[in-house]
Amino acid sequence: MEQYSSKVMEHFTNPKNVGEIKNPDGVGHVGNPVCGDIMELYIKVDNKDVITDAKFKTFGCGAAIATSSMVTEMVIGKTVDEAEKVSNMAVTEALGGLPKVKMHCSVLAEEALKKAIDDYRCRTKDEKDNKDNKS
Amino acid sequence: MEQYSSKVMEHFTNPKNVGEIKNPDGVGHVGNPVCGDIMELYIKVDNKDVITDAKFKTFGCGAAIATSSMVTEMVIGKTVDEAEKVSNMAVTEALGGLPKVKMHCSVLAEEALKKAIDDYRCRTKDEKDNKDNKS
Amino acid sequence: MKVYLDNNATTPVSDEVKKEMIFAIDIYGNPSSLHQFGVEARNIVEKARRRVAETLGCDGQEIIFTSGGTESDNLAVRGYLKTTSKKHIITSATEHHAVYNIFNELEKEGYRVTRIGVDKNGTVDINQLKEELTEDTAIVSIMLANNETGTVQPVGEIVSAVKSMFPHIIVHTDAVQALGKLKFSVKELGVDLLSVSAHKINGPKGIGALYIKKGVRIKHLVSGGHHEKNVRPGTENVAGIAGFGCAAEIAVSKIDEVNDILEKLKLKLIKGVKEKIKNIKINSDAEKTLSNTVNISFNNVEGESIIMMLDMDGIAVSTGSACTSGSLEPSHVLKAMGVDPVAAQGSIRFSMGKYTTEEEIDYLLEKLPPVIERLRKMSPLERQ
Amino acid sequence: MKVYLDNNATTPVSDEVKKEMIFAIDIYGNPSSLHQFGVEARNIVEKARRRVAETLGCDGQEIIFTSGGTESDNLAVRGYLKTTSKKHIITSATEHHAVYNIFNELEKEGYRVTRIGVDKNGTVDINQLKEELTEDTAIVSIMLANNETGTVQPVGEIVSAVKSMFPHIIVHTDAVQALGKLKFSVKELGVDLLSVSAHKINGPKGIGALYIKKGVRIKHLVSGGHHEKNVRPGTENVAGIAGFGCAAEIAVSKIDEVNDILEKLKLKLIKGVKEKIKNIKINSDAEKTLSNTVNISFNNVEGESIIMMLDMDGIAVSTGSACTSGSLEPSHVLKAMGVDPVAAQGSIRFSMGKYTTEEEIDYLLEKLPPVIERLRKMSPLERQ
Ligand SMILES: Cc1ncc(COP(=O)(O)O)c(C=O)c1O
Ligand SMILES: Cc1ncc(COP(=O)(O)O)c(C=O)c1O
Repeated sequence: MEQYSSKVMEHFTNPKNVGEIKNPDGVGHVGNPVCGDIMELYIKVDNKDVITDAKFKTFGCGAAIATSSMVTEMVIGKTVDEAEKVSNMAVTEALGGLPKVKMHCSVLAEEALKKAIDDYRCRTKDEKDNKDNKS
Repeated sequence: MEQYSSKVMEHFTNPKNVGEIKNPDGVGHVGNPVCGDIMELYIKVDNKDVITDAKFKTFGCGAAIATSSMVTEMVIGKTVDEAEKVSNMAVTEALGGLPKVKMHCSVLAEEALKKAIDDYRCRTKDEKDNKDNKS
Repeated sequence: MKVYLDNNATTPVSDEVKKEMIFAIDIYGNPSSLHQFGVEARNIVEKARRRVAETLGCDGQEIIFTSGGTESDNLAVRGYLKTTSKKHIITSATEHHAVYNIFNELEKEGYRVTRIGVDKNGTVDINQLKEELTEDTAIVSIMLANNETGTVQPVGEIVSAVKSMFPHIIVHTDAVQALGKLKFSVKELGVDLLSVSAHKINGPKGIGALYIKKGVRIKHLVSGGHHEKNVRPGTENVAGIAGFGCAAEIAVSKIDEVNDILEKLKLKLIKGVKEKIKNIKINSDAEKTLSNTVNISFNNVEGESIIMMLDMDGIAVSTGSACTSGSLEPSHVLKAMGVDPVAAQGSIRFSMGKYTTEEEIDYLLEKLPPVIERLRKMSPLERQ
Repeated sequence: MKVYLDNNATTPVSDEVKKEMIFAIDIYGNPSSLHQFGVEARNIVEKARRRVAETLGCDGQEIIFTSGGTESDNLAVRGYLKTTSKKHIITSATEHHAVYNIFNELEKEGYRVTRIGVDKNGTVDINQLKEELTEDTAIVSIMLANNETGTVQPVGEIVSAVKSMFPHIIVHTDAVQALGKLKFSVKELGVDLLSVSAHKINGPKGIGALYIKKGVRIKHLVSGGHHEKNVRPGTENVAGIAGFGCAAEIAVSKIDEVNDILEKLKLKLIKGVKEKIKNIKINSDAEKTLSNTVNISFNNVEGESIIMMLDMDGIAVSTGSACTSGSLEPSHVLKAMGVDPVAAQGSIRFSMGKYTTEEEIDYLLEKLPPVIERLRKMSPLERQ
């Protein structure tokens, strides 16, 4: 296998934003243990649609943990629309590259992010709908 | 290839009975250069049918030279009938064995000997016939 | 502190082996050459052949040197199949990737492949094996000791079963992990073909051997000169062969001594892990297991991340085989043993060697629990 | 005095190479392992890969390590043929036994084989080659320099001819004897596949490499793990690879210097033999010949007996290739060149190396004439 970059190692050794968010505004859950990777991504979004916090829990290899950590770092402070544009390639690039056999981890991270954002949108839509219904 | 025995090396380094016999009583000529071996065996036989001298000329590998040398040594002093019984196995044994790929050299030596003896018999028969005719 | 617990992947070259290799590097003739330089090199090769033969309990004439265990396995199975038109072949579900992939590819090439299952301890099912044997069965290839779990297969029994029913079926065993760890001789086992590799017994990498029982014919896979009885052409790796000869001799001479020590360390390791870490599963529980190998599943965490964290503490371990590193598939060995997929993902192989010390196991037992704890804290599976 | 003039069979390992090998023997991790021990070993392998690549003028990604020239040749030809259904293959009549026997066996396996002839100097007939190319031609394999005569083949020209007519035909060259003796780069030659071996350039035995041009696909011959891009499985011979990397770098860096010296020694050798021994034939007379190789027929005497007698004087030479020693067939190379059978039987290859000195050639020129004289006295052909 190709070597992990120093950036990957950094994020693996000291992953940022590990954990869960109580009462998150969006959650993305992807992967399954048979394939060897599970990621859970939590986001907290303020009323200006800005992601104020993101946390993850990951069962997976070094690359899975590093991409999880990186993606949470990258989206905090971004609006949901901006965050949605964060691609797996962007995450990979920010990590200084990934071994070919580990590229799927960055795909997983992107998917987790998308799912968390979808989840957030669903919830806000529901809320809106609820509000609309109420009004 | 297997190693040559020390006996083979001895006969290769100091071959006995190299050369030709002028006016031989029998000559055996076997082999051809395409196969890589040619042997010529000369014998001198006294009137009691005893081989008093044997000489050889050989174009060939170490084993070919050693078997030529050995076979001449083995037949000197023997009667023609005794010499005829010297087989390639006997020559090989006397040499302390030969590598498998070199066994054909001992066969060649046996053949050269047989041909020399045949030649001797032809010549004596001719002589006898000549005598018989004269008388 | 540096702690190497990956001796089933490869082992440190011992000083004695290194010395013989350095000596052999200077004997530079080509073993095929007629002159004295060639003779000197040939003598080194033949001496090593005798030493390896003695180690395996056979004649030097029955040993062919190869470039490693993988090549030996291929030469055995494919080399034998080239001499027969039979189309049924049998192996086990827990072979090393070399044999495993040979059979996968042979299946694609048109052979009927039977893979004998194993029980939860990894031991092959001899009864199933017996039922699968047919007139058309060419070869049975079942490893002597497993690289991931250390499970020792009853190869002697397998040979008896096979030969009593179909004397002409050829039996091959991959003994790469067994050599130097298990006492055996090819005569006792009764196998026709047996693979070994030097780098698993404190010898050099890139050199192996295949035992070919007298009378058993196999055909070369690679064409070339007349080296190694026409079965394996190419100028011989003289220094590697010299190192192998030396390593083989040492490995079996010290086998009881080393195994006694390893057995104690193994118990200590298992006991320590059980005491300090909960929610684990020992995967090397077979009645007969190599003394040096411990395979443990740490539930809810993934193996590679454990390896990487331990690596930062200077501890070298691995998941299954070194060859699977970088591959995505979970261990086919643990799967065949019925280990749950999540537990399989979190399995680590600790494989000790003759240089392993008690201090090293203490160090591991100190560093491992916080690693598992940390990773479990990150794991989404942990709270469920 | 010991005089080694059999450098085309194999060469002494240089001190620099030996030093790097000894260093690498201690870096014992498995290059496939994830942990730092593995990384260290992997770094050694990758450094060597870059050095070999630089030597050949290609990218490291295009280099696969093997167990030697023979395996490289097999992997190239058979590995490529596994990816195509084309059934026509072309080689020359003067290849080394590795390639020669691959084609002989492929012929038996059903391929149509064309063997391009050579002229009296051993140079292949490009015109014949062009005529034989067809849509169904899969691969052309023609060596860069001949091991018996040193004849250099116009491989660059051959590649141009082939590719201009049929761009998809793959061209392989066995450059085992050319490396370190001839300046070339794979880019200039334009070949798709190229074999080299470490032990011909003062490196260790049992390690080789295959250049596989980017985009050219070949399939592994041996099944196993994911090593060497899935093309060549088995734990890498790390020490051998390290030695090869070092040897390759040195070999090309000193190539002009060494060739200048060898060229002078070669002229001296030929001149000396011509002066002192009559009835000989120089078989390495091609316009382009390696500077280190002189092949001479001593009429009416047989080669093996010359080797043995010179050996007693401490001089190591050979007939054709080391692989033919112990075989009965006369050299197929000289035969293809039209050398008379008797002259072929009496041919000797003197192959010098970077350690060959003028004193050694003087010593040879002193010892050789009486040997030939003695053997001629024994020869029944001499008086005719
Ligand atoms: C059981 C088993 N068989 C075969 C092999 C392959 O041996 P090598 O790496 O020498 O090719 C190994 C080791 O990797 C092994 O553990
Ligand atoms: C031209 C040529 N090709 C291939 C080989 C085979 O190389 P190896 O001995 O490394 O297998 C040799 C040397 O023996 C050779 O001279």
